[in-house]
Amino acid sequence: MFRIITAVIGRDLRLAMRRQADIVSALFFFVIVVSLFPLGIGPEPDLLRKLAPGVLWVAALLATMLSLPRLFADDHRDGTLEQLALAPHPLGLVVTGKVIAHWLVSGLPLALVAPVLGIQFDLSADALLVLTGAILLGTPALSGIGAIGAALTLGLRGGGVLVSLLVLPLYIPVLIFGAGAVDATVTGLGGEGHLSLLAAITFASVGFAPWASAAALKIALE
Amino acid sequence: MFRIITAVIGRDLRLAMRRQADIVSALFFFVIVVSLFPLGIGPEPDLLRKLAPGVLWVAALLATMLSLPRLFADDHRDGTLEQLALAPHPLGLVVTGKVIAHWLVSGLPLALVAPVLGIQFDLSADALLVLTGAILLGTPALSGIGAIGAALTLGLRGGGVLVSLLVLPLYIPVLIFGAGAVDATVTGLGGEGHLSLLAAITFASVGFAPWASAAALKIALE
Amino acid sequence: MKDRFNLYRFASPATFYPLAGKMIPWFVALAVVFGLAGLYLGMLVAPTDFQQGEGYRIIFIHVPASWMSMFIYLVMAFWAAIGLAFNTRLSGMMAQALAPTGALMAFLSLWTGALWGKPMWGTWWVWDARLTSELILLFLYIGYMALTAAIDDQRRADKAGGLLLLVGVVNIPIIYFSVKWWNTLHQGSSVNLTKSSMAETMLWGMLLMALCFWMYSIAVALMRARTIMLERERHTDWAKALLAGEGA
Amino acid sequence: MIYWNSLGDFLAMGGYGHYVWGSFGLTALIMAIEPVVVARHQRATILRLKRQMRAESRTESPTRSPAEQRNTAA
Amino acid sequence: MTLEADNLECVRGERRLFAGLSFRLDPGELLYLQGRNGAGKTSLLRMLIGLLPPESGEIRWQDRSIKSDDFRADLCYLGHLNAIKEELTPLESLLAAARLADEELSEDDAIDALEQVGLAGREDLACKYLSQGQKRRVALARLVKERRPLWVLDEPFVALDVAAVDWLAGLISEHLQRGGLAVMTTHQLVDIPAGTVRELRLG
Amino acid sequence: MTLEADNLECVRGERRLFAGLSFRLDPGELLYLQGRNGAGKTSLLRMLIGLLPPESGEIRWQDRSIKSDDFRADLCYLGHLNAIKEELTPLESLLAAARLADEELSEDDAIDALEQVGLAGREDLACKYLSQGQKRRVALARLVKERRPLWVLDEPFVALDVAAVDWLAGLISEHLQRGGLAVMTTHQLVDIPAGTVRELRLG
Ligand code: HEM
Ligand SMILES: Nc1ncnc2c1ncn2[C@@H]1O[C@H](COP(=O)(O)OP(=O)(O)OP(=O)(O)O)[C@@H](O)[C@H]1O
Ligand SMILES: Nc1ncnc2c1ncn2[C@@H]1O[C@H](COP(=O)(O)OP(=O)(O)OP(=O)(O)O)[C@@H](O)[C@H]1O
Ligand SMILES: [Mg+2]
Ligand SMILES: [Mg+2]
Repeated sequence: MFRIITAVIGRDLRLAMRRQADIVSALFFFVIVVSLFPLGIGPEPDLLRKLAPGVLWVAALLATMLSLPRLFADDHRDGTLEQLALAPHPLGLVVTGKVIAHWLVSGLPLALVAPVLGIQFDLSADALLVLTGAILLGTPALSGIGAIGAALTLGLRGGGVLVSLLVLPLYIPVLIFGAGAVDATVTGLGGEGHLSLLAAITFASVGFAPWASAAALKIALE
Repeated sequence: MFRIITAVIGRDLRLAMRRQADIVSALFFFVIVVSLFPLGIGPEPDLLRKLAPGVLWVAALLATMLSLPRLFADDHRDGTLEQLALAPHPLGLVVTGKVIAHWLVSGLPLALVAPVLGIQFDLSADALLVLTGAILLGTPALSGIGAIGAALTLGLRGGGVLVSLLVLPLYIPVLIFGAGAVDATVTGLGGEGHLSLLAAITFASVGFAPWASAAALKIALE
Repeated sequence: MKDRFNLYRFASPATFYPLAGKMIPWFVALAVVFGLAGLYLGMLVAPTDFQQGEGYRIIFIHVPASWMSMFIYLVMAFWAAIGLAFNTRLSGMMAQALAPTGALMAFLSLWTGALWGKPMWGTWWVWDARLTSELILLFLYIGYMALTAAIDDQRRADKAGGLLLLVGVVNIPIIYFSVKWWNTLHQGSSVNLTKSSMAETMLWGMLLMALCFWMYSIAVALMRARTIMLERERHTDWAKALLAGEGA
Repeated sequence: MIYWNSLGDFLAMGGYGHYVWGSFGLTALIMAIEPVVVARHQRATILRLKRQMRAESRTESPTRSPAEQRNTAA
Repeated sequence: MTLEADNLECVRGERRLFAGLSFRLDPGELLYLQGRNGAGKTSLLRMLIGLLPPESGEIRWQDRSIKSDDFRADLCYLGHLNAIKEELTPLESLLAAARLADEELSEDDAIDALEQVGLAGREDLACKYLSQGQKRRVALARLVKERRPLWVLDEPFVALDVAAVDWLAGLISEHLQRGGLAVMTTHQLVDIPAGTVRELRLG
Repeated sequence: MTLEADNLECVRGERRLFAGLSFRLDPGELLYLQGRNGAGKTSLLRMLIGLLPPESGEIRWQDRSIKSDDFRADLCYLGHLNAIKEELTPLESLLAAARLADEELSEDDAIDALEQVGLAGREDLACKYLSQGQKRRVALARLVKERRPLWVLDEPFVALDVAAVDWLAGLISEHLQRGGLAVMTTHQLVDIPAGTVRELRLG
């Protein structure tokens, strides 16, 4: 069971390394989107400090989401997905591997640069810590839930945009608790409650999402 | 010359109608992203009113950008692009047609719903008018500049995210003047200056971008 | 056909490779000399600034790094134009060799600016027009590098990257004139050929440091260009002869 | 000529030491590391190319032969 | 080891492609599907491997329904698409495919297989640089060391040059002689020297 | 009307595929490119139509470089890919292709062409519902009314059933008899009854 999961993770990470662009781009998308807001809204530091958690989280949502269409699409287009579905182990395990690899490539780096971006918005050290923790805790859920959306829209032409339509509403709880944790820290209320809710969401969705995605993939392959 | 442009527009619009998802999704992405912010930031009306121009414009940028990867990708994958490049008229004209069609499908609808979303952010009637005008004026530039990015990243695996890396920095002037126009109206300074700059950018980029894109496409086809 | 052949030869890697090899030590030496002189003037001789105290001494790297970040981009765009117009192999290599150094310069400008901003403005970062456009410049560099890295066919990578450079070059005047067009926190241009508001030694220190950065950039870019050249031309006769000749 | 009275003064930079030396330090670091990285990359490239050249001359060189070798399936 | 199809019916879109189709395939036998373009050959193959549920009827492998994991452990399918990644080298593709299909394949075996399909010297070149036919060969290299009993091949000869077509025909007939089963479609006339060739004509 | 290639050299990646290749093709002649997988056939075709600049050498159409728009007005190219949209119906695909290529094609002519390729009754079904071979037929339907003098076809017979292969061979030979030129690759042995068939073997 673990052998197949690690085999999938290994392959996907190797592909990501080959493409390079993948890792770097999701990250830079995050950085650029976050930097766009002050441009549109204006430079007042007070205003920006209030915005920071929301903006960072929305950008994290979008960056994760943007890489979703390709989660299965490449494998689908070149026929690998068929082969995976025909392999003699449950497809859910394969998807678990792919979700983990997706998080390693697109979620983890976000958590690592988030503090730097937070500084641009003049956040305090405490808030930065909670922000990083929240993104670390929340992004696996984004990958998991996103996998369902990616699987459901697989092979549909409007895919890229359609997936956002399906997935973003499901991301809202993560957004609310994630941004809430930072907000609570900024206002001095303490973000632990939010963080533990976030952990619960992540736990549930990483466990459950791969199997839902596997079911969706089988339908897409008919 | 106009025959070929209209032929391209006709075909692309027909395809968009067939897929439906396309038009609806770009629009809904816009609506959802705009609606996410109050969730991430909290409901204070004063704060929201200050945010409105920036948030709406960033969302418009992202919605346009999201549909970019598919601007040429479908034609490339199924071989149509080769045929277009082999047709006995300049490729720049074909791209002009595609840019116009892209705007009709992804820019125009945004301008139409923007006032409704602006109301959610408690904008005044004046500001709503300027907002709609600015989006109407600015989005063709987004389509034009975006076409260059889409053409440059055509066929590259990291395409979808790479295009955002290339295009977003170039979108920034549009964002600044677009949001600036609304801001100036809200603060009572009058947005005409910003609007005319926006018109100039649009004019320049719609005239120039198709030819740069055509050059990039030829490179991609080698 | 004939004059094009000449141009081609002039810009041919086979002649350029050894030439670059000979030039690098000279540029390194110049960079060291200018650097030492600039540091001596700027750090040891120049008096304090009555407004900013000693903190102003960051200017001796901040300004050269900012200048170089813009200048390198212009040079890359120049090579790109040559490459697209005349289809020379060398131009793409030069552009690719310059990009990382340019990105580093943009990064240094941001870094030193941020370190300067904290004591002067009380914040690491403000969303001011010049600062923002410098950040965009960094993104443009990274975009260029990401694009050329994503395309495996070198000829295609050069052409596509060149096109991007030419499109992105509009940003340079925006950075340069941003202080004039928007009134911002960031300082306006104070180097002026006719009258200067700066102390003489300060000005000279800055100019010398700028020369140092310039020479340094040329040296590093040439080194990188040589590697790229060898890698790409490994199947040509000159590269083979060179690889066979050079001691292990 | 020299403006500073003592080394301590020089290092303190009138209270701005952190900022000034932070800037100069990172710049110096980058300018020291970048050439080293580039030079090492060049050495590695040359070694790799030499290895490749030897490997290619052992079999036939692919660019030289217009055809590909061993195309027919066994 | 038998593959049995019982009274299969296939409807795609609104068109009934075939109905009441039954056959039985025993070890050493090759089922050669024929039929015009659009007759439903690909659809039938996808039914046989369990990716497309039949409208009615049943497919059995060793007297059990093909929905079990056991069936998939006995199956090797090669479709229209090559299932290789453009970024990976042929060697990596082959090894990754084996690992994901839960098969043992040593690196030496993989290199050997690539040599057999005529890709010697290109083990380390990313697949995107290969020509149409070379890509197909990478996909076919999987078959060289494949010992699963049931092979399902959809137009395996497409894009191959004459030498490669001969080689593949030989490979299939070896598989049959080992007691394997194979189902195949192709529009090209290829002579496969095997024990029993059953022909099934659709449409 | 002649197509001349003069001392062409092709380098892909780092591999020199061919060099010093020259030929001349006159009206009524068919150039039949042969060669193993990966020999460079597709690359040569893409050079001939001007999409891939040759490393050295020159290609001329009617004694002028092929970079002019005139050349493209005389050219009809059919590649590996079908250049049809999955969402459009065969009829719409055909009409759109003609309009974009700046050709006149009436709806009746288009329907007629689709009938000839055996797609009668499917003019109004979206192409995504067609089988592999049927999609190829839609792409080939363009050739039926095509009167441009130079046809360049990359493996046109792939995925076609026997009847369709015969039909296409006939179509090409008609084109040649009208004084057209054609360049073609294929791995299948197809007999094309035409005036002059020149063979060119790569690699
Ligand atoms: C991250 C923050 C900063 C960035 C990105 C930045 C960027 C730049 C750029 C691009 C230039 C060169 C443009 C030109 O010469 O016209 C420049 C020059 C300069 N900067 Fe900054 N800067 C930053 C922060 C600061 C701070 C905090 C100060 C001082 C309070 C400062 C003072 C100067 C001065 C004095 C010049 C020279 C202007 C001249 O003489 O032309 N900068 N900066
Ligand atoms: N997803 C689908 N939805 C609706 N109809 C489909 C679908 N897929 C295929 N068809 C129809 O089913 C028929 C058979 O398709 P199939 O791909 O099985 O044919 P085939 O025998 O493999 O043909 P070919 O030799 O051209 O590959 C075709 O007429 C096609 O129009
Ligand atoms: N974009 C590319 N970059 C590098 N190498 C390439 C590229 N495209 C093709 N090649 C190489 O060029 C060679 C010729 O490819 P080409 O597609 O022309 O072959 P072909 O003769 O059409 O083969 P087939 O019969 O398999 O279609 C192949 O060996 C391939 O590895
Ligand atoms: Mg089929
Ligand atoms: Mg080919």
